This record gives sequence, C-alpha cells and structure tokens, in this order.
Amino acid sequence: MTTTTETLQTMNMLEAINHTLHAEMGRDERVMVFGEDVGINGGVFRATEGLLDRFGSERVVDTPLAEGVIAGAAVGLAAAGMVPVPEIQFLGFSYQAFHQIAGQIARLRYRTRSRFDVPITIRSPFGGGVRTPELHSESLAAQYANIPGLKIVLPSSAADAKGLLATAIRDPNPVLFLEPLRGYRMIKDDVPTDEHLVPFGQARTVAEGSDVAIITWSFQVELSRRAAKLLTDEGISVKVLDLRTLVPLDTESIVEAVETCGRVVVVQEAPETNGFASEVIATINDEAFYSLEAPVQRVSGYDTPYPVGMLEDFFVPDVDRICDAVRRVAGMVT
Amino acid sequence: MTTTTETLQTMNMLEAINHTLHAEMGRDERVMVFGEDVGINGGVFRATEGLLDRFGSERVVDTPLAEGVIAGAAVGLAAAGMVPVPEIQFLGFSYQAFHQIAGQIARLRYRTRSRFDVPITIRSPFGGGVRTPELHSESLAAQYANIPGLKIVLPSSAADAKGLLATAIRDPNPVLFLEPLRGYRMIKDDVPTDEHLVPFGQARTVAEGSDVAIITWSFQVELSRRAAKLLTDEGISVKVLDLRTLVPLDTESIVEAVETCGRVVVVQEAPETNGFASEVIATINDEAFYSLEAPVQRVSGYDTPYPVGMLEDFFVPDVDRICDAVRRVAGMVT
Amino acid sequence: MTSIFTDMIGSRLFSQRVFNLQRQGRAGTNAPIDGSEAVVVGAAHALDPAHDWVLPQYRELVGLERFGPEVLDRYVLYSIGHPDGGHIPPPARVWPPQISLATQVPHAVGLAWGMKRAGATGCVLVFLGDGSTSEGDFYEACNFAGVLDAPVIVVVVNNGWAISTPTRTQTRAKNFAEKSHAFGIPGVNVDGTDAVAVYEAVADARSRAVAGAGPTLIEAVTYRLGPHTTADDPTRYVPTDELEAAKERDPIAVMRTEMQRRGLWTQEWEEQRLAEADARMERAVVAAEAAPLSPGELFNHVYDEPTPRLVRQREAFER
Amino acid sequence: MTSIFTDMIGSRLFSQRVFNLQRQGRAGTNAPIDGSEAVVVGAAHALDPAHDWVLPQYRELVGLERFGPEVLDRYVLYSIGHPDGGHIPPPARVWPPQISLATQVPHAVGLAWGMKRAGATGCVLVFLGDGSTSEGDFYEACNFAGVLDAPVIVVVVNNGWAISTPTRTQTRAKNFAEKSHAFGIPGVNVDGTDAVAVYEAVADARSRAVAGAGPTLIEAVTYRLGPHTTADDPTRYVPTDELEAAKERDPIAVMRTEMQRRGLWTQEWEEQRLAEADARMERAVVAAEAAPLSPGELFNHVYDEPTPRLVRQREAFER
Ligand SMILES: Cc1ncc(C[n+]2csc(CCOP(=O)(O)OP(=O)(O)O)c2C)c(N)n1
Ligand SMILES: Cc1ncc(C[n+]2csc(CCOP(=O)(O)OP(=O)(O)O)c2C)c(N)n1
Ligand SMILES: [Mg+2]
Ligand SMILES: [Mg+2]
Repeated sequence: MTTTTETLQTMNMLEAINHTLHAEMGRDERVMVFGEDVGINGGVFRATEGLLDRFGSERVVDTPLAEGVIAGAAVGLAAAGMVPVPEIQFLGFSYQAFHQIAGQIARLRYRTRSRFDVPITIRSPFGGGVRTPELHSESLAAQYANIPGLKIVLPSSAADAKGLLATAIRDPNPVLFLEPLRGYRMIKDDVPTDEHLVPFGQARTVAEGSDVAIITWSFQVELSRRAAKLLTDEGISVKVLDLRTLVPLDTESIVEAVETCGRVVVVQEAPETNGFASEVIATINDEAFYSLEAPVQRVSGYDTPYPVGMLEDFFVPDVDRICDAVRRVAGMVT
Repeated sequence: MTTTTETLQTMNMLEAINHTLHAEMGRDERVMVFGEDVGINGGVFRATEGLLDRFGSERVVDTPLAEGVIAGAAVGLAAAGMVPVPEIQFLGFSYQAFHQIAGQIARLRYRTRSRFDVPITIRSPFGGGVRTPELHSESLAAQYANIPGLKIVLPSSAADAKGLLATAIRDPNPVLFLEPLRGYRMIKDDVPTDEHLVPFGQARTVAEGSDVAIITWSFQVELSRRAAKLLTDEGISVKVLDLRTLVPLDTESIVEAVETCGRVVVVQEAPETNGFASEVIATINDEAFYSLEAPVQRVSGYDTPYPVGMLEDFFVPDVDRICDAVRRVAGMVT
Repeated sequence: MTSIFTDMIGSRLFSQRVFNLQRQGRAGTNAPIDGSEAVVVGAAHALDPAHDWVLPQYRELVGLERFGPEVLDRYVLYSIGHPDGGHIPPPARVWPPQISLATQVPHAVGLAWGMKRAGATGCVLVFLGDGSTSEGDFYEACNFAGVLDAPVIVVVVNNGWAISTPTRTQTRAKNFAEKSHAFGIPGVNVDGTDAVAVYEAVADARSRAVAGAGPTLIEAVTYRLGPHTTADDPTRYVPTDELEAAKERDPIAVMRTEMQRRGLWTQEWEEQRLAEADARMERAVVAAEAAPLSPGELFNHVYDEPTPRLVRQREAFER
Repeated sequence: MTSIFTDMIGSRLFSQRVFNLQRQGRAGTNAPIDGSEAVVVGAAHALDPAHDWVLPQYRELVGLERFGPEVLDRYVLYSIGHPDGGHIPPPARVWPPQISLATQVPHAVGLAWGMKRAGATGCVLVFLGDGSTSEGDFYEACNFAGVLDAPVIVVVVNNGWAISTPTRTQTRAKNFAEKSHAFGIPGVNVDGTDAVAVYEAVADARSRAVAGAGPTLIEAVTYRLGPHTTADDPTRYVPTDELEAAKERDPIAVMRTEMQRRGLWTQEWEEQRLAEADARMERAVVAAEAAPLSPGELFNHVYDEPTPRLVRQREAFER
C-alpha cells in the first residue's frame, strides 16, 4: 500500500518534515503554514525553514502569540477552502487551544454533517529527554485520543515523517501530527524524495520476533528497537510494532502480534494512568484475549507531572526499563 | 472508615450538594464559591442557591464569563490562603480552562515543592440523557485522568455527593468534582445531615453478586443497579462496584471483584477509545489477569462526538446494553 | 425599511414558536430573540447574502431570513434535535448556532482571512453577546483580525445580561466598543433598538472591510426582553423597573412608530406579514418534524470515511 | 538610586552567568535579562517585599534580589534543572518562573483578590512580555481584575520581540497601555530604559492598589539586547541598525550616565559592586551544584500524600 519511488536521500526527521512541507506547499497552493515564529525564523527548530522565502507571506504567516486563535482560525480558513497547517510551537501549549481543537476542530464535520471539510493538520513537537523547560515535553496524545473526530499521527522515522505528513495534509479530516523532539535530529534514515504517502491505520513492523511483541509509537520505537537488539543476544526474539497512528488504530496488526508472540509489552512516554497504552491493552482484551499467555506489561512515564531536567531521565522510559519488562513478560524474571 | 451520624434526610443529589456547600462554607470561612451565575441566580441548576444571601458577596461571587480566569484565579486564591470552590457551568466548557486546570492547577504543588497547598475543588455538571445543547453533556473524566496531580471524583448517590464533596473541599489537593446532570433530581437517597465524610479511593459495592462484576461510576451506577436487578431474574448474580473516585483508584476493590466473579463488565458514558474503562481494563490486566475467565466487556458511548438530542439515546449506554454485555461475558449469548 | 420590519416581526414570531415547541416537549432548550431583532435584522440587511458570511451565536438564526430559507428551516431542525439542523446548505452563507461561547470569533477571523487570501469579494459578520466578550477567544481573535486586516465585522449584541450576570459584572470598560482600542481597530457604539442605525453602522463597516480597510467592532446596545432561554427564570434577577423601561424601547415598537410616522405602516399590513410568517413557520415545523432520521446517522460524518473502529461499533449497534 | 543601579548591574551579571552555565552544559535553556534591567529592578524597588508579591514570567528573577536572596538562589537551582528551584521559600514573596505564557496573570489576579478579601496590606505585581499579551489569559485576567478592583499591577515588558515576532505582528493597538481601555482600568506607558521612570509608575500604581483603587496596566518599553534564550539565533531576524540604536539606550548605560551627572558614580564603585555580585553568584552556583537530589524526589509533591498507585510506582522504581 505504501507508495514509494526509487530516489532516496538520507535525512533526519526535521529535514524530512521541512522537505515535505516544501513539497506539499508546492503541490497545492491552498496549503498555508502559520503559527508562532514559523516565518522569518523558520520555526524554532527550523521545520519551516525556507517556506516564507519560497511561498511568500500570504501563505506562510507569523501569527500573534495565541494558540487558541491559531487553531480557531484554522476552522475558518478550512471553510474558506484553504488547507491549514498550523504549528503549535510545543504540544504543551496546545492546552491553550484545547477548546478549539477538542471542542471545535474535532466536531466541525460532525456538527455540520460535512458541510465543511476539515483538512487541518496541526503539527506540534513533544516528548522528553532533551532538557526542555516546563510544559515543553509532555506527551499528551492520550488526552486527544478520547476525542472523536481527530486523527492522531506519530511518525518514528524520517521516511514515515514524510509519508505520514503528506497523507495528513491531504486528508480532509483534522490530524494531530506529533513530532518527537528527541528524534528531530537523532533519527535519520532514507527518505523517498518523490511522492511518498503512508496510509493511516497501518502499523509498521520494525523488528521481527516471535517470543515477545513490543507495541509502541513515536520515539519509543527507537528505544524498543535497541532493546530488541540487546534481547536477541539473551535469546529472546522480540517483535517491535510501530503503531504510527493511534487514531485510526491498526487493530489487526495488534491482534496478529499478540497471536504470534502471546506476550506483549506496551511502551509509552506518557503517565501510566489512562495513557494510550491502556487503550492498547483494552483492545487486546477485546480482540485477542485468548491469545495472551501472560498479562501485558506497560512501560510508562510515572503518574507525576513531567519533571524538571535533573529528574527527567528517571521519568522517561529507557532501554533498560523496556528490557526488564520484556524479560518479565517472558517469564525470565518476576 | 466512612464517618456518619444518625440523622438522615432524604435529598436529591442537587439538594445534597447545596446542603454541603452551605455546611462547608459555614464550617470554614476560607471557602469561596464563584463562577458564572452562582450568586443571585443560585446556579443554573440551583446548586448554589442561598449561598449569596447567607455568606455575602465577598465569598460567593458571580464572575465574568471566562472559564480560564475562573480556574486561574483559583490558583492565586489558594496561594492567598483561601479554599476556592469554583463552578464550571458545564464540564464541556472546562475546555476553555484546560490550560489552567491541566497545565497549572494540577502542577502547582509539584512545581513549587508544596510551597503552595492547592485546596481547589472544581465543581461541574456533565453527562447526557437530558437533551442539553451541544457541549453540555460530554463525559470528559478520561481526558483529565491522564493528568497527574488532579483527583477525580464522581458521586453516584446523594449521600456520596455530600460525603465526597466535603472531603474534596477539605482536601489540600485539586479535585475535579463531577456531578451527573441526569442524576441531579432523579437520584434521591438518605443523606446524613451532620458531618459526613467519604474518603477518596474507596469504591462502594452497590449490589452484591458472584457471577459477573459491573465496574462503573457516576450515573451509570444507577443504570447498572437496574440491570443487576433484571439479571437476577435470569439467574445471573451481578455485583455492582461504584468506583466513586477514578483518581485515586481503588485497585484493591477492583481486584477483589475480579477474583469473586471472574467476569467483568465496565460501563462508561464516554467514547470508547481511551475512556477510563480502558484504564480499568489495563489495571485488571496488571493486577488480576489470572482471575479473569473471559475478556472484560466494555459498554461505552461510541467514538462519535456527543450527538444532538434526537440521537442521544442511541449514544448513551442504557440498561439494555449493560444487560447484553453481562450476558455476553457470562457466556449466555455470543 | 419595510423589509427590515417584516423580518423583525417574523423573527420574533419564529422565535416564539420555537420557544413554544420546547414548552410542548417538541424542541430542546432554546434562546428567544426578543430585544435583539433590530440588531440581527438590521445587520443582515446591510450585508450581501451572495458574498458575505454570518456566524451567529445562538439567538440570531431566526432573524437571518434574508440569507435564505435554509437558515430558518435548519434552525427548526436544530431546535428539535435533528442532526441535519447543523447543516445549513449552500447557497446560504450562515453557520449553525455556536454553543461554546466566543469560539465562533476565531472561526470568523479565519474565514475572513481565507477569503482575503482567495481574493473573494465579501466579508464575514460574527455575532456574540456582551457576556461572551469576557472569553479569551474574543480578544485573541479581534487582535489577530487587526493584525491581518481581515474583512470581518464583530458585532457585540449587548442585551444587558449574560444569563443572570449584568454587564457591570462583565467588565469595567466604559462600553464594549471601547475594547476596540486593545486591537487598534475602529469601535462603533450603536443603538441596538434602532434597526436603521444598526444597518448604517454595519453598512459602513462592510464598506471598509471589502475595501481592504480591515475589521470593525460594533457594539449594539439593547435589552433582553425575554428569559435567557427556555430553561431560565429571569424574575430571580432582572429588576422589574429596568425591564419595564426597556420595553418602552422594544425595537419592534420603535420601528413601527417610525414607519407610522413616515406613513409606511398599517395594522392590516403588519397582520398580513405576520400571517405569512406564521404560515412559513408552520411549513418549517411540519417539514422538520417529518424529517426522517435513521439511528445509524449517529455514526456518519465523524470523518469523511469511518475508521475501522467506527465500522465495528456501528455493526454492533445495528445488531 | 544607587541600590537600583547595584541590582541592575547585578541582574545582568547573574543572567550572563546563568547563560554561560548553559553554554558549559551545566544549565538548561534560559532567557537573559539584557535590556529589561530597568523595568524589573525599577519595579521591584517600588514594592514592599514584606507585603507585596511578584509573579514573574521567566526573564525577571535575576532582578528581584530585593525580595530576598532565596530568589536568586532558587533561580540558579531552577536553571540547572533541580526541582527545588521551583520552591522559593518564605519570606520571599516571589513565584517561580512561568513558562506557559500569560497563565500567571490569572494567578496574580486571584492572589490579589484573595489578599483583598483577607484584608492584607500589599499588592501583587505580575510581569508579562509584549508577545504574551496576545494570549486570552491576559485579557480575561485584566478584565476580571477591573471588575474586582483587585490590587494588582500588570507590567507588560515590551522588549520589541516575542522570539522572532516583532510587536507590529502582535497587535495593531497603538501601544500596549492602550489595552487598558478594554478593561476600564488605568493604562500607563513608561520608558522601560529609565529605571526611575519605571519606579515612579509602579509606585503610583501601588499607591492606588493598596488604597483600594484597583488595578493598573503598565507598559514599559525597552528593547531586547540579547537573544531570546540560549537556544535562539537573533541574527536571523533582528535588524542590526535597530539593535544598534537600542544599545544607545541600554538601561544600564542610561542610569550610569545619570548617576555620573549627579556625581553618584565612579568606575571603582561599580567594579566593587560587580565583584560583590560575582562572589554572591559564585556562592549561589556552588550551592546549587552541591544541592543533593535523590531520584525518588520524582515522586514527591504530586499530592500532599501519594496515591496508592504512586506508592506502587515508586516501589517499582526503587527496585
Ligand atoms: C464557553 C461557554 N461558557 C459558558 C456557557 C454557558 N452559557 C450559555 S449562554 C451564557 C450567557 C451568554 O451571555 P451573552 O454572551 O451575553 O449572550 P446572550 O445569551 O445574552 O445573548 C452562558 C454563561 C457556554 N455556553 N459556553
Ligand atoms: C503558551 C505558550 N506559548 C508559546 C510558548 C513558546 N514561547 C516561549 S517564549 C515565547 C515568546 C515570548 O515573548 P514575550 O511574551 O514578548 O516575552 P519575552 O521573551 O520577549 O520576554 C514563546 C512564543 C510558551 N512558552 N507558552
Ligand atoms: Mg447578553
Ligand atoms: Mg517580548
């Protein structure tokens, strides 16, 4: 299903996002990028670098510092026939826009019975491990996952960042496109330079294995991949499944992973209580209960606010904690 | 643990809440009630009736129409030594205050290492089935449950409304006190008129049973109780457990229910994906997996925005759907 | 002038009919227009329904007949709780009611911004209440509109109350037009009981907007003559003398007097208009109550195409 | 005047030291004060540290030495990422940095409201940046402050920029003091490079506040002389000529000239003050870097007492 061509180029995730924004704005002149510091500064991480020069200040707009109206204006722009791609500078500040995202954007199609398409893609970096100030690192996907009408997309590779972002921008539904801060420069892989679309709702198998399945998304895919490698040496064969999109959810691939391995670890960076891992476990309960050989293990952030710098590494799941959970579910430790 | 006295009076839930606000404001003059229409109008449901007359306009304050600053001002009031009990007129409009509730109130103690106590109780009605306009009926507890630092309290009886609200107001931590609209007048029971405190984190067994356990909270307790009655006639013995508080969660009682019955239904009104039922299932997975005889059944709202009046009854879980789920988990239907 | 008056008396009649439907258990909570007729109808008549958009709060839809019959027809559907009530189809350029107060102001600004970028002729008018100006959305949006020079007209319908909260509890600002200083845009204060004055203020603002001169904030001052909604008991808080004084300036009476003065009005003529409005409303109610609705509609329009999980839920639902 | 100058040069030195700590990998992202010294120190000197509260944004804590040594000591801890950095202990009446812009304004209004109710003498001063005025929280809070007659002083530090966004992109308002019209409260525009002018404006506002005359909005106009934060490259967007012109009005130089004119300044004296500041900062850094921290602190202070789930998580963590 994934459309690719032959030309590849190694990019980090940030470059892939920038490259995709250029391509999509070039492809469709209805696409508009706006937000705080996205113009002359090219975004605080340079994700929107070069867009203002190339596409002009009608389509690439530095806004006042007000997330509520950044999100809210996207509703009106969509109704005017535009394809809004607003940036929320850090996901923690999407709280200021929560009433517009959860209360309005997510419901516009439903409440108008599709009078209006809502081709809005909200891009926002998030996630910890890089010593950002308070409220810059929070993983909030679960808080949005309980809001019907949104799609929630979390790329874990540069190639997926391109393929999923292009799909998001072309999707007539609102998409939260959540970019892992820690992966911006660290994650680097081969990206198709031509048209490349990754469909939503199709998980990606990152490592094959048959003893334990790790189900995860975003930067935790990278950590899980590393854990899987280490565990192979211990003789545990670990499958790593990257969900890619939480909504829509690829239940089939989850079921398949449970059926193959019988033992599952779910890894998330968010706090444990009601993080999206809970939904994965509930879905397994619904669809693959009888294939489980042991309780699913959760590896999560703790039920504390995201802590300040010196405590961060204790909060964020790491390779060790993932390995421990895999060993635990495999019955190698108790 | 529940402190009660002998004098009882039959009240509906609204009366119990009003009675408790009177009692708590009488007990502690630091308590302040404020919000939209809470003063002269006594609240749009009359929950705050009589408070303005009795305690004066310094302590009972009609505010401008701005949920963000209603919640945000509570932070400052708390720091000034007050005990703020703001009302958000409907929980759907807490979205406008999400940045203050999730980003500030929930974290104030943590980020100041307890320099400030945060004895804030946000009262708010929610829940469907009564044909309110858009955004008045949404069940949003799950979106708050992933935010560490909050306590989330949902009474299902008038007596609990009193006991839990009094506990909330005296708790030095922020509490979301969520009142089921549909139960305001419909739920009526005996309420102790003197001091009555119900501790947080202790579920209540509403019906005893041994075949299937229904785990639920808020108005769904009433529906589940009715379902349990009907099912008894079919020969299914159903236990109903009212969680009362989602945070803190009474894991022990959940485990006990699973151990007793082996079969479980979780009922919630929120949309299915990542509703709090998912966390209950994940908790059962963690703590009582080997006691499960069948997958847990979820009865939920659907993954649609809360619909308008004519579709409401199809969305909201009802006694029939609960009974079906119980029969399914009991293996009586497939 | 006669067409403004016709729509004003029509709007009050429509509104009363919807109010009564609620009393009969045939409609949900709704908010009568009484007192705001001149603001809504006056403003609507200054706009071009073929090019301009209107984003209402919730009280105004009965007064937008000029924007096409779809508006009222769908508003009746909306009031009885039918999902199609939220879909006001083209060519009507009117959005459905907004319940989450002031959230429509950012939408209006975005729409105006998009129209400007698309080079569309026309502008956007958004209504909000005096109480709703206290919400952050109002300020954020007006401020952004100023920066964008967006062709948007923000009309604050100051009817003295936000449910039980009087304007003096909303703000210490001298008046709501003054808030325009915060955005660097023109602020206009107009008598909201005088439809012609409202018409002129909006017509001016519209000229500026379509000429590229940016947004205008208009405060139209009137008084809420009825309860907040079907669920409200205003006798708890509205001072009788204040209400009685306001009734002296009932916008319909004001205009009737003026028309009489100009020889444009007869009792008969008004009765005929009311009879037409009544018949028109009757048709809308009959059509609305006959509108089919399948329970499965619950699952439509969440996305353009349902997710697999929605498909599964729908299947379970239909069993 | 000399004590204001002393704190101003101290604040710049402290700020530079924290900036350098980041460069050496010893501290996290931080925002230098350069250009705002006169606003922060001038305002602080007009307050009564025993009765008044200050709620900063994030750039101001180095200039609040007058509120007690705890402020800088904890700010250094905060900058190196130690959780105790968020706890500025009594008697210092200063809140920790606020990262979520403008959310501190509602807090300040609530605090002032509570103090008023408690009959406390004193007032609350809250700082926010020009960019932060675009957030709904600023408007909602100032509007409420007006209604409450709350003893609060809202100081907009207009340093010309919000990261790369210049003030003309924030608003079309004539200036930020003008926004006071939206709230019906006094608005004052003051030269933020002139510490004495700031001092006087804040002193006036304070007199009104403690006399029960309500809030004041003060805009202090200055220019950001450094990068936004350690993570910023202002050469991408700050026009060189504008920056050079602003440097002519460096608030420290402005005050030095004035003191010289009055015979209150010598090179030696300033060097001595700087040496003291340097030593004081050195102590703060040494203490901060020596502050113990147990990983288990992660779990403390979520609630007054941990929930059972937190206890379980902590036990798992400690294994
Ligand atoms: C965000 C939000 N908060 C609260 C409410 C509840 N509410 C409905 S109408 C209303 C008063 C609105 O007053 P105003 O804006 O003056 O409009 P009016 O009803 O007077 O036309 C309130 C508080 C709401 N619908 N939305
Ligand atoms: C709610 C919120 N949105 C966005 C940001 C990201 N951000 C940090 S500082 C800043 C600019 C602030 O400008 P201003 O208020 O003028 O203060 P200054 O830094 O100039 O002192 C931005 C956009 C944030 N911290 N909080
Ligand atoms: Mg009003
Ligand atoms: Mg600034």
